[in-house]
Amino acid sequence: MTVKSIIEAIHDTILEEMRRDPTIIITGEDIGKRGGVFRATQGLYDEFGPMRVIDSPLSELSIIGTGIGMAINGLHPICEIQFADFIFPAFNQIVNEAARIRYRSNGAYTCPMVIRAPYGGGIGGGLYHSQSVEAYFAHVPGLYVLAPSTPYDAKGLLRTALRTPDPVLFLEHKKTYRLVKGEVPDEDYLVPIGKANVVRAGDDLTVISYGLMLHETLKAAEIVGREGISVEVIDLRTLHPLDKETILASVAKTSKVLTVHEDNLTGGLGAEISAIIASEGFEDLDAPIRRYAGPDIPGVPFSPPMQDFFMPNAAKIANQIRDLAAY
Amino acid sequence: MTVKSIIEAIHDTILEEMRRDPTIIITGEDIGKRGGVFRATQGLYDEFGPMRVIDSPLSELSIIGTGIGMAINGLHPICEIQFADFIFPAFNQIVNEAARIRYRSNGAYTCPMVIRAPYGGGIGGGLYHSQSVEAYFAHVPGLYVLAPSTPYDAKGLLRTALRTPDPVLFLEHKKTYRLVKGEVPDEDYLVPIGKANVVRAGDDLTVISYGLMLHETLKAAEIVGREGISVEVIDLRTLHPLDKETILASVAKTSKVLTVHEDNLTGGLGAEISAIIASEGFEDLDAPIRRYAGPDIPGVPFSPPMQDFFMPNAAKIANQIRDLAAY
Amino acid sequence: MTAYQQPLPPAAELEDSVLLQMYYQMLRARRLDERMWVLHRQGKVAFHISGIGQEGTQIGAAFALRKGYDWVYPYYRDISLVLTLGMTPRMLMLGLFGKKEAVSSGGRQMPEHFSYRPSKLVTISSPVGTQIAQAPGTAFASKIKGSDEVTVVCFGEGTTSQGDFHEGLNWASIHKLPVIFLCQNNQYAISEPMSVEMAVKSVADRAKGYNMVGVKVDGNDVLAVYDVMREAVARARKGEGPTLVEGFTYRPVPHSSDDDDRTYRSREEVESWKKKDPILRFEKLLYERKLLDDAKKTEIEAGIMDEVNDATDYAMRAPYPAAEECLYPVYGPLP
Amino acid sequence: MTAYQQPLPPAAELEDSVLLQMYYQMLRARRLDERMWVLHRQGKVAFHISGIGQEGTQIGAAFALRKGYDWVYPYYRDISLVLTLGMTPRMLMLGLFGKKEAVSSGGRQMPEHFSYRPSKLVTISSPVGTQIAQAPGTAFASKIKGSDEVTVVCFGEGTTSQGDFHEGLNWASIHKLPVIFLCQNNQYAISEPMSVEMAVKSVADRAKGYNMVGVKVDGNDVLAVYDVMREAVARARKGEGPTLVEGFTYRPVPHSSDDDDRTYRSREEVESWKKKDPILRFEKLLYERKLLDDAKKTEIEAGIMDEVNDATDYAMRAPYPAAEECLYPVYGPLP
Ligand SMILES: Cc1ncc(C[n+]2csc(CCOP(=O)(O)OP(=O)(O)O)c2C)c(N)n1
Ligand SMILES: Cc1ncc(C[n+]2csc(CCOP(=O)(O)OP(=O)(O)O)c2C)c(N)n1
Ligand SMILES: [Mg+2]
Ligand SMILES: [Mg+2]
Repeated sequence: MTVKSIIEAIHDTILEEMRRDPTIIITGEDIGKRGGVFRATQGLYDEFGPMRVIDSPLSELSIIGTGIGMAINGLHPICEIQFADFIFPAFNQIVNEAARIRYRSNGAYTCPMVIRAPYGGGIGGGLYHSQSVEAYFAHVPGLYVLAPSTPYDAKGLLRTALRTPDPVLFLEHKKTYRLVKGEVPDEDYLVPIGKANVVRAGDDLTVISYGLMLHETLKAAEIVGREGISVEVIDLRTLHPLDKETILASVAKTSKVLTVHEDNLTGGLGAEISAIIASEGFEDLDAPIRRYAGPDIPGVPFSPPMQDFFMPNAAKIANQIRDLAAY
Repeated sequence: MTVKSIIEAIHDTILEEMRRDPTIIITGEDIGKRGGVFRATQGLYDEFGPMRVIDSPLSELSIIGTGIGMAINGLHPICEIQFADFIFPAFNQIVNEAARIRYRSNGAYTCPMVIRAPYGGGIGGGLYHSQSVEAYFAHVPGLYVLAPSTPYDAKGLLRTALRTPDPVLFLEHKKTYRLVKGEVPDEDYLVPIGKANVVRAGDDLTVISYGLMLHETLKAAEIVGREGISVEVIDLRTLHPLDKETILASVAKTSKVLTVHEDNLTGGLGAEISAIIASEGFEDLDAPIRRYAGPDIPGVPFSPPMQDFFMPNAAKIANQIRDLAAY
Repeated sequence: MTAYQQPLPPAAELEDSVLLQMYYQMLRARRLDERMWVLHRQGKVAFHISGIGQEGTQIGAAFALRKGYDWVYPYYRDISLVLTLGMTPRMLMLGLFGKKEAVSSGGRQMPEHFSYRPSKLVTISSPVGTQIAQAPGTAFASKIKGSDEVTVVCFGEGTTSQGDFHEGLNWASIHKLPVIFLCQNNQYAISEPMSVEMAVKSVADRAKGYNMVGVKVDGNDVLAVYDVMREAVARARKGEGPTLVEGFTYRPVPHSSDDDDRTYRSREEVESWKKKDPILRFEKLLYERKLLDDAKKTEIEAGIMDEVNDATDYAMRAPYPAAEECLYPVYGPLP
Repeated sequence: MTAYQQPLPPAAELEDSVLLQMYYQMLRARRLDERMWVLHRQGKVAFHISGIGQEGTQIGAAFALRKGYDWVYPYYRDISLVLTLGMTPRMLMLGLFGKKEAVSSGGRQMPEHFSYRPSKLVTISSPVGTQIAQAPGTAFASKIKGSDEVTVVCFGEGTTSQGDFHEGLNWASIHKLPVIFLCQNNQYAISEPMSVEMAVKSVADRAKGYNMVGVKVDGNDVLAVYDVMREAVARARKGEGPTLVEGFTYRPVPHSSDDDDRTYRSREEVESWKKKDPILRFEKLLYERKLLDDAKKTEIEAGIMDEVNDATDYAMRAPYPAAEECLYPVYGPLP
């Protein structure tokens, strides 16, 4: 066991997997000599050289396009999108292409690739360096969407992703990169895709979250715990497809649910979670399903007061919990 | 009053609005001499010439990009995307640009434009000429998403869209183009953005739908009506932002809800509708909220048996209604 | 027809048997394509998009490749290309009808959305141009693996307006990748003539923005295309980088079975180009060289019609996929 | 400084007062920019992205335009450009701090995301290149309105790899639109040198793929840029179509306050380019022409420092927006 930050866990996993599997290559902007703007690829260029650590031109469409072409020809590319906000030029290549290659060729071709994208706000990034993009992709059959919140899961999930024969969008909350540290086993282990994690057991209500918000939720659970409210907390980890079983089992136990995410409310992940519960866990419910999320505005603003207003945090989540518990 | 098909209503609205307002121009692929692959712009080139009816190069990104630049400089462009499936190359321009121009400039600039896109399946179009793309865009603050199901609404909504100072995605179900006919007033009228329509009153349960599926739902309501089940049917018309009041009022009345759409289930419009009801209409509910939708596969297949399997229809919706009514 | 071995010599040195194979491939694709139009007109199939008129470019290209060794991203008009590289008339007919046995997609995709792994024909979609950004990746992988495979990617001239075109050529030229961009310039993107698609007179001019070799060739002259492609392939195989090849040709039929081309071009224009048909032209050459005469031609035609009839009958009788098959395959096994 | 009237003559004929205005604009932008770096180092602001080194290109371009008449899509390095076209040091400082009064976005966007409607400076975003696909639309609208407005759009050389660049130049050239694509080639896209961004040696070469005029100019020579831009603007205004202008320059500072450029380039390289600084160079010329001496320079510097100090103080004291302001404006009034 070693204590690592999330960015260290990601860096080390890429390094180890590239050593293990010569078909893994990585491409993206500034990932070579610069080692990535978040240093996720530091030192890799020196070890693997420019044929496996490829500084791409400034063009996201073709970072993914090239990755698809490589996957077709036997490689397992990691495509880094410098900020998730810049993934949209590649939307067509991801949604119309990567996610459909297996299906449209009736299984003759596959598209194993991992798209890494730092996402999320709270870091003074304004409208275009703060976005949560998960909901757009959690609607795409054929694509996995992962969003770890701990170094342990970051490593275990990234490793699984790199052994999965289909495209995976791997979302890394950039505020957690250095903020969140935790124990990471030195030996090889996998965290399964499609399995949520009950990170805190409780009886009164369930809060479902992921990424940075998972940590704010845990703090909130701690706060209200002292007031006598027992909160169960689920870390989704895989955002697509969702782990219905874990969600529904928790609802069966607590009968009340709150979803928390940073992405704007309308059409966010909370919607799908609510819909699943309202359909398949309805009889277990004792209260309305509450969603707490970023407001429906076109991005996280830069100015500190507005950014703070946008971002959910422990205190605000605690209020939501109190409110729901009192229902 | 004149009886028109949906495509006629759209064609005539574009024509009349272009006559009324010289700032309206239209651009897209094959919209000039060819009059559009669905004939929505037939004759316009002859009347308005190549400065207002502009055959674009084969590049969706710049159809929208150019439209944005025109909107900045005082025009009100209509941008036609030949098939909604081909809108993704323009995703960045729509989501990161058009929808955010007002907000990011603190109101100094606006982006009035109408993006027209034929969508939907059931026409033998396979994976890439059948997509329902609404859910991707119904998550975007700053963008309106409309989806009329009748000639009356098509005309009234398109006219409203062309007088709205913000970007509007106008989705036209291509199977309804010639299939659905109806009365259209000859005089000027508007259908408001943001207002759903209760197209059939009922007491036992509410079905919420839009586009082609609205018509299948009405047929299903007719079928089960003969069996004594009284169905209220809501045509959303505006998919973003949703008309919560109309939805919640109907739930308060019937206590049971089914959402129906053709887009795949996970992360589709049914999720947001369910979430709103599960949160704000919970106490009115007597049954789980049911969603009926296309399966979670990467597109509508071409081969007739598979396409039929994919598409929801009146008979299948009727079964869903019976099931829910019996709850 | 007997198989030939790559690499083949320049056109001037090609053996008679190879020239006859070229002719056979062109004619077979044409007859199959014509039958598909007939089936559409008879209401037996819902849709067809045709390669008629572009056989010169496609066959010239196909014969410059190592079949089953080089990678090819075809586009929807590449009927003669994919037939030459290993797909069969049955496969294409099964696809036209959307039958279960169709190798490209088992009926999931529309007709002419080719995919055939044994021939390294890569699965394509309908949004035009996406393959142009992918092909350089496939070529890059060949380079990484140390293989001298070449990748060819096909598209129309209208498609060169897409961002994917720019980004793909940029990648390929930066890394000197073994990829050939084969533009089949049929002068129209549905209804739009070149003048509203681009400001250059020739697609090959676009290569200049990438410091790439760009060659325009008469696409209706199968041997000219063959020579140009042969050189491009040789260069790519030697690691000397990509080429943009423009086969200048014409589409004498409507864009697809849904199109009405009378709305945007004159019948005179179409007729004048029909006279430049690549098959007629090559036939003339073969007659001149005495490789072909009426008897021989009748024999070849008869053999081809047998194949076309067989494919049609086979595909019509073949079963549709079961409805529920549409649910798979979305994902492979997780680790 | 007194205002000048467009159109101005070629550089060789510019009045002394205009040359001095150019100098003042370059220096003022530089000093303001330097102050921003200081504020960042002092921990008073969270982020800065700089235009240092690119003043030659930007000021040369700005003086070729009709201020408040022509449209400009700036990019994040265009500090000297937007100051010349009408934004004030206070406006930029307010933006740096994210204060309520900041005209670009009222604190919604990151610093240097310029927007100022009175100067027809169009709101920009962070995803690079999007503006290149928009600018032709603005120029098209001018054409439709029958106005002789010109549109200028700025971007870096790395950004020319984006599909938006290709599609924007394609539109502009097809329709001969009055738009100038001004590439500020500072030789790096963050850490990536030109060699991994493109295979051409000069961005101006990319114009060839669009049958467009492409001109490379020494971006550190403000008068050379001015002349090239002046001609491009004149051509555009007369309806003779678009131009791609490449101002070849250097970024002597890190990409942004988040960057560490020592990881990807040598100090020697940076120092050698610092010697070619556009302000030093122009200063030398003004000294030679006796338009400037030490006393005059000290006076100008003093005036500028007053402006910079005023802007800093003003912005620091200015209030932040109220938290709830973040909720607006999402939509305008419905009809
Ligand atoms: C992204 C996208 N936009 C629009 C279409 C509709 N469409 C299909 S083919 C075509 C024209 C293609 O022209 P070209 O590239 O010249 O190829 P050709 O069909 O002439 O061989 C268009 C506009 C599409 N398939 N994909
Ligand atoms: C679409 C997109 N991808 C990535 C980035 C991150 N990024 C910001 S600036 C930059 C480099 C831009 O280089 P260039 O165009 O040469 O302009 P310069 O900064 O050198 O002036 C990158 C990669 C971005 N802003 N947008
Ligand atoms: Mg064409
Ligand atoms: Mg640069």
